[in-house]
Order: sequence, then C-alpha cells, then structure tokens
Amino acid sequence: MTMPARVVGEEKVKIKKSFVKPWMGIKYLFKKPVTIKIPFEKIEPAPKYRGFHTLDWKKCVGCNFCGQICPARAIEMTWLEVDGKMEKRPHPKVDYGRCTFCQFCVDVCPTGALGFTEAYYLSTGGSEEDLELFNWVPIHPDKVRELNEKFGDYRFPVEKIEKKADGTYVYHLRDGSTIEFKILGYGIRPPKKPTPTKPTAKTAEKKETKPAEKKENVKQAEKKEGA
Amino acid sequence: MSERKNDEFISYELKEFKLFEPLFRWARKKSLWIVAFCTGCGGIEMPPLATARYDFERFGIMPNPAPRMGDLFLITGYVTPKTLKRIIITYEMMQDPKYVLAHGSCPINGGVYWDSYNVVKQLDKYIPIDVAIAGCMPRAEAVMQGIMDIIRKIENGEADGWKRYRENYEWYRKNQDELFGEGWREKDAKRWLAWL
Amino acid sequence: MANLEVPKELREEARKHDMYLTPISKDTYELFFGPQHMATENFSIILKMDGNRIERAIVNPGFLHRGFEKLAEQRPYFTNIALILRICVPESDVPENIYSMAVDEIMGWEVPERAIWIRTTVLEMARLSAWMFWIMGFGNEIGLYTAGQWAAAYRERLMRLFEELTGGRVYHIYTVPGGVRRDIPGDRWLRQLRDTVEYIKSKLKDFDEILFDNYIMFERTEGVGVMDKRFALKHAVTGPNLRAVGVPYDVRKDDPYYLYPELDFEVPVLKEGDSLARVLVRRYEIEQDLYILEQLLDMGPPSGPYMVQDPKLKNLPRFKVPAGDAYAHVESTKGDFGVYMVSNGTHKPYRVHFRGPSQSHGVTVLEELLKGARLADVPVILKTLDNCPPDIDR
Amino acid sequence: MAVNDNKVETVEKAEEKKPELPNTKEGNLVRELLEKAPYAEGSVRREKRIEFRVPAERIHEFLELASETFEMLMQISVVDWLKENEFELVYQLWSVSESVHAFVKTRVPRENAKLPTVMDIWPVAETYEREAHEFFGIVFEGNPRLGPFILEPREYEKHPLRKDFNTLSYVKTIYGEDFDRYDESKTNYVI
Repeated sequence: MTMPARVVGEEKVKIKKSFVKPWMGIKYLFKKPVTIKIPFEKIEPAPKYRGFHTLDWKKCVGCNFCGQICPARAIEMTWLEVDGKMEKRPHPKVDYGRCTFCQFCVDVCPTGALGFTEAYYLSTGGSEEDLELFNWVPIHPDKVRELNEKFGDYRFPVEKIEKKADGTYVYHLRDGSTIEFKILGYGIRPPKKPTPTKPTAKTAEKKETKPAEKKENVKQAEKKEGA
Repeated sequence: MSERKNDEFISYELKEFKLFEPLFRWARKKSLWIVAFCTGCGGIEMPPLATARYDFERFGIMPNPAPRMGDLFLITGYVTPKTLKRIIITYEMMQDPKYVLAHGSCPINGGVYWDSYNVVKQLDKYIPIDVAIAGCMPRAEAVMQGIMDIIRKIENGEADGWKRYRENYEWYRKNQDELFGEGWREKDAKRWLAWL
Repeated sequence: MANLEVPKELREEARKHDMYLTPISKDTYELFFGPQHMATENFSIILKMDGNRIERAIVNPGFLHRGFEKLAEQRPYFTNIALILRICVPESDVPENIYSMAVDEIMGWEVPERAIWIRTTVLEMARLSAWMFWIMGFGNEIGLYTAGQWAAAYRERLMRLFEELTGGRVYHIYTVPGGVRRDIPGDRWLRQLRDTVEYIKSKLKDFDEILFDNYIMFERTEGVGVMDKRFALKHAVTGPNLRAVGVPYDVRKDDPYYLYPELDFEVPVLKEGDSLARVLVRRYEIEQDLYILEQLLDMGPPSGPYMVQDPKLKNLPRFKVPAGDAYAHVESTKGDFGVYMVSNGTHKPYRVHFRGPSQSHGVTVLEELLKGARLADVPVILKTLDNCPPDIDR
Repeated sequence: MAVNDNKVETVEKAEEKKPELPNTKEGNLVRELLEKAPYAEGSVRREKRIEFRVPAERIHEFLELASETFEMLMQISVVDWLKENEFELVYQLWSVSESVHAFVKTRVPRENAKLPTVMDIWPVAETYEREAHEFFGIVFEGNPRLGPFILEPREYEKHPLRKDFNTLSYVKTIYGEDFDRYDESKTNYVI
C-alpha cells in the first residue's frame, strides 16, 4: 500500500554558498510593488467571507440552536417588542466581544434566518457607550447588503446604538434611518405576562450588573472622591 | 513607580505650550512607533502589516522593541495573567502620550475563552483601551483601519487613555492588585526590572 | 564582548535590588530573553550568562496558556473545532485535521473521497504558508530582511485562496469531523491555486539567491546548535529537525493518512544536525510541497459529497460519539503533531490531549542546545528549531 | 475500539493467554514484548497501533524494555477517571524503526498519585511529567523540576485539568460574577 520511502541525501539537498548571488535581489528594484496603498486603494474580502451576522426576523423561530452551538456563548435569545407588539419568538442577540466568526450558528440554523455578510470592520473607542455597538440583534440581510453597496467599505451597518432607560434600543444605521425596538427580557421562555412593570424592571436590573458600567460608576465615584 | 506622585509627571499640556499643541499632535500622529510585543494570536497579522503587502511604514509606524520609545501598544488578542503583568510593566515604561489598540474580541469580553481560568476578561479594567476592533482574527485591513482611527483620534485630541490612566491610577492599581495579589510588583516584577 | 564591563555603580545598584545582574563571578549575570522579543514570540528564556557564553538556559513558557484541553471538555464536538485550531497559529489547519481524524476513527466513518482530497490540499497549502512564514521569521532573525518581505507578500496569495475556500483568513474553521464545511468554490479557484503554485515555484529561485545560497546565512548557521542522532531520538525531536540528523522519519510516509500513500515525494535527510542542515532540509521540503500540490491538482478533486452522510449529524449541538479512544497525528512543518482523544459516549469529549512538536523542541532540546552557545546565536537556534510557543502552552 | 478487521484469522495458537494476536508486524512486536514482560497485557488495535496495560509498580521496568524498540516518547497523556477514582496515564510511544505507535496504559489512584520518573530513559519526559504534574498533581519521583511551569502559582495549586475543578465557578471568583450575563437556570445551553 505505502510507497517505499524515497529518501534523498546530501547530493540533492546540499547547496553551495555564494558571495555573488545575493546581489541578484537588486532586480526587484525594477518590479512593480505589491503594496496595497490602503486609504487610496481598496481590497475586497472574498465572497462568502465570514463577517457580521444578518437575521431575517420573520423567519427566525427562536429555537436557540445557534446559542447552543456557539463556542463562545456569544448568542443570547432576546424577547423584543417592535412598535408596541411583542415578537412571537425570541431572536438571537450577538455579542461581538465574544463572537469568533466561526458561523457554526449559521450552519445549524434550521430555517436559514441567520446569515452572514462580508462586512468585517467595526472599531470603537474603549468606553462603555462605544462598546454598546458590539452587542446587537442582527438586522435584515437586504438592509445590510444595501448599505454595503451604498458605502462599499464593509463597515458595521450600525453607526450608533442608543439605549434608553426603559429598555428601548435605537439603532442608527449608517444611511440615517433608524430601527427602534424594546427588549423585554432574555432567555428561551417568554417573560412573565403581566408586562408593564416587571420585564422592564428585570432588564434594568440586568443592565445594572453589566460589568463595564459598574466600572464606570466606580470610576466616576473615584473621580468625585479625588475632586 | 508607586512613590511617584501625580504632579511629578511631565505635563505635556502646560499653558505655555498650548500654542504648539496642533504641532505636537501632528508630530505624534505622524510617528507612531509600535512596541513590538505581540501578546496573542493576533501577532500573526503583524508581519503582513509590517512588510511589503500592507506596509504601515507609509504612515510613519514602525515596530520597535524598546518600550521607552514606543507610542502605540497593540494588544493583539487574549491576555493571560502572566502576560498581563508584563503588559502593565511595559505600558508603564512607555513615555506619556501613549495609545492602546485592542485587537479582536478577547480583550473586550474574554472572547471564546469566556470560561477559561487563565484568560483575563475585560482588559479595560487593568489598562485603558483607546480603540477596540472586532474580529477573530481582525483582518489586516481592519487593523489598518483601527490604526487610522487612532491617528484620527490623536488629531482630535480624543485619544486620552494615558490621561485616564494617570487620573485613575489608584483605581487601575487596585484592580491589578486584586488580580495578582498585593505586592506583585515587588515580588515578581523586580526580578525582571531592577529599577522599578 | 568577552570582557563585558558593567559599571561599578550599576553593579552596586543591582546588587541592592538583588536581581538583574547577579554577580557570581566577574562576568556572570542573568539575562531575561523575551517575552517582549521578536524572535521568541511570547516565550521567555532565562539565560545564565558568563560573558557572552550561555552557561545555562531555563525556559519559561506559559504566556499563551488558555487551558484548551479543559475548555474542549466543556464544549460539544463540533464546537471544539472553532477552539482548538488556535493551538498552532501559523498552521491552524493541523489541529483541525488531527481532531477530525481522531473523531472519524472513533466514529468509524469513511470520509468521502472529495473531502479527503480537499483536506490533503488544505494541509499542503497550510504547510506552504507556514514555510513562507518561517522564511520570514528566519530571514529577519539573521538580518536578511528582504527575504522576509518577499515571503510575507507571497503568503498573502495563499491567504487569499484560503479566504475564498474557507471564509476565514487565518483561522479557517474548515475541516470538521466527517468532511469539510464547504465545497470548492469552482474551477476558478483550482486555476488560481495552480497559478499560485507556479508563481511560488518560480520565486523559489529568488529565495535561493537571496537567502539559502547567501554566505551570510552559511556563516550564521554552520556548526551552531549541533545535536546527534541519539540525542534527537531520546528527546523526541521530530519533523525537519530529526531529518537533519539522519533519521528519515516522516509521518506522511511512516503512518500515511489521507492521499499521501498515492503521492510521490522525497524525504530529504542530512547527517550534520546543525542549524545549517535544518535550514537546508526545510528548503528542500518547500520544493517537495510544491511538487505535491502540483500532483494533487493534476489528480483533480473527485466528485461526490464533501461531508459524510450520517443521520447523527442532524442535531449538531448534541452530536454524540461512542466511547473509545484514538491517537491521530500528522506531519506539520514543525514536526509530528498529534492528538489523543478519549470519548465516553456523551456529546463532549472526555479528554483531548495535544502533542505539539515544540513541547520537545522548545523546552528540553532548546535548553540543551543553548548551553555554551553565544548570545547572538539564540535567535538562530530558536528559529531553526522552528519553536512555536502556543504548542507548549496550549 | 474494534480490533483490526482484516486480521488474519488463521493464526496458529501461539499462547492460550493471548489468542487474538494476529500474525502481523504489530502482533509479533506485542508477542516479543510480552515474552519479556509477562505481567503486562497487550493487544493490537489496528494497523500501526498497539496497546499495553501495565500495573503501575512495574511501569518503569516495562518502559525500559519497550524503549529498545520504541525509540521516542511522544507524550504522556493523563485521563482523570473521576468515577473510578483513578488517573490513567497513557505513555504514547513511537517506534521509528518499525513505525508503530504504542499506547502504554497504567492506572494509579487519584489520592497521592505517585509514579517513578522515566527521565532516565527519555530525557524529554521531563517536560511531559512537569506538565502532567502541573495540571493533575501527579508526583513523579525523581524528577527534580516539578513545580509551576506553565501556570502561575495560584492556578498551579488548583491543578486545573482535574475533572473536579470547575473553571466557570473559579473564573467567577477571580474575575467577578458579572462577566457572564446568562442566567444558567433560564436557558438550556449545551455548553
């Protein structure tokens, strides 16, 4: 089955050292450089590059397969309220502070609601409001594609995520339009029915325990003490 | 470093120098030297960036082994406690206008190592981050964009991580001591650096 | 450098702080090499120096330890693929492949032919890109930066091909138990791969001229870090480092996997065992890899499915593997890369234990080779051993 | 794992004890070694994979015998069988001359696990033993460099790869409760 090992020794492997040959590298002076001049030149990622997620909210059935396969547990099922109406199923919320872009979640999605685009670029400052951008419910693929075609630089489609005190999130997209919804609660099971106060209180509570925010508070307190 | 007081720091923003501030900013953004301390898997994207393909020397960026001459610290990936000690020492050795760029998911929130016993979650607790880029790994272009973000922030005077570190030094110090235990500087770091 | 003079005041100061320069005799001191050094890549060596000679080297790894083996025990089988490939960063397909091979063996799966072809090609491409990375590192360490500039640029072509095939640039997350995740994007990709192979083949001559034939390279590496055959076997040295001491051991020949029994390639062997021999063996292996890729392209991908058909794969998060254990290993550019996997019948592996080649190269072998070497030879020895710290730490 | 399928069925009865050894290269290797070391059990897994089970007291003796054919020690893997309260050590050996991989398995109790070092046979075992000691707390008598190697002393004391070490709760004590936003009771996560 196996081929006899073909072993070659010194006669083929050895080479002679040379004083002259290294100077031949000079010929590269007259060749075209390989450099991509980034601000002026662009290179596109390959088609089907594993970038940010998209989600068709209508198709998503909230089965939490994506949350189960995620190696980083970056996906959290979220109950949303759009225009005063609660969505029937929870939707995944992806945290890019965790995500490894393996897209196993896309592979296991039974309805094909979760998808991905080639957009790969997201950078923010280190403060808490900025890092809010890293945690989002993906938006419709058509919208992302449209934005990508419009700007063509594969950036994150959302420019700013505004969080209000009552759990309302406003996504300011790059073309100026906004998406507004309310997060009622987390988990697979729906939040408790007598809604008006409880879920919001829950989310608020949840948010309070968020680490960086706590840190911010501490920092502010420190500053006050210092002043 | 502990005995140093805040007012002993050389202030770059004296009133007398206010006039020259734009000049300083211009000079800073045009000569960012990188501390060549690749702390995680992100180090693999540094060679393409530094060599002919992406060539960040076009922006006056240069990898430099000496932290005393560095301006920009790239945290290229996850940080283990053992590395974090070195990172903090290196960061404190850098001269004062200094900027930190955090690559990828791991320094922000632990990334895929969210339940690992040996990976630091939230680097921002220990040293201040100026710009964070998403991705695992971030593409070389994304790192490039992140560096350009830093340049833009320097221009606007928004990159103030070093100021935050100076002002909240006690808070950062407290977090570091909580993680490593009191007196880690005296115990460990003195072994590496006699002058600390 | 032999009579290195440390100023008296500095010595007094250092003695006060009891470290950094520990004066044993006049010129003996301790030097901390890394982790903030380009050659060591997150890896520290404590060198006990006597003047310019190294008396003793103590390796201090662990800057990259993330506890993969513990984390892998807590995640389902398929999910682990996204995790364990971070063990070997320049050649991330190797851990993926050995992991998949081990699971395939326990499951008793016959992986489809098309998947086998793709896996072999991906492994060879990974080897080629790792060689390019090695040329870059090695060139930089001995001061021939031009070779590094070229190698990094050529590697980008392979990165682009990987990107189109797998969707990832550095971390491909592509090979999974039972096959691969995506099909080949089309004939265009195969043509591009052939072009790239041709291109790198034509550029190999330039590398020879500027790096491998260069007298600077010979001067820096000849007679540095010599080991003999007995030493190498006792220290479990594998890969090109073992072939440089005269043992023709190659996993692709001795424990063949995938398509390698059908491929024709040569195993280069030298007897000297010094750094130069290690470099030359590697140089010849680059040629062989290009040759293997050409053969694979001539063969062409067989038609058929690229993933095994098994009803168990319907529910990936709860995909279960029967109890058993398996050892799988492949030949990476650094040496013999293996994994020992134990399953107890649940949806998570019971134990995954990796065997990185640098576990032997980077600790005991390095410590032995550095004894008596000069300080300037440390990067040369590190790079010719092709030490990869994440292998040790994991 | 199933024994090799295409093994030759018409093996002449070599010994009553081990009738299953096939008449191949691997089978002969096992037979030769077992003749020298009757206290061990051996079997052939498949092509190029053989397996031995050795009692822990005689592991050094056995490995010394095995090192004549198996030149390289690839790894020492430790498996923590919590239910049986035992550590299983698997010495992964590779024979360059015969190109056969051998698992040499031995079991020691979890409490005060002690084994003789094999550094004198393979110097590289020093690294593997340091690692096994660090992650599982097994003491290898005769190895001078046992101690914190990869880990910091704080994690080293916990021996994190043992099955009874819970990383998530440990992480919560070190890095704070708040980094994990998920309520374990609420969602049915696999991981």
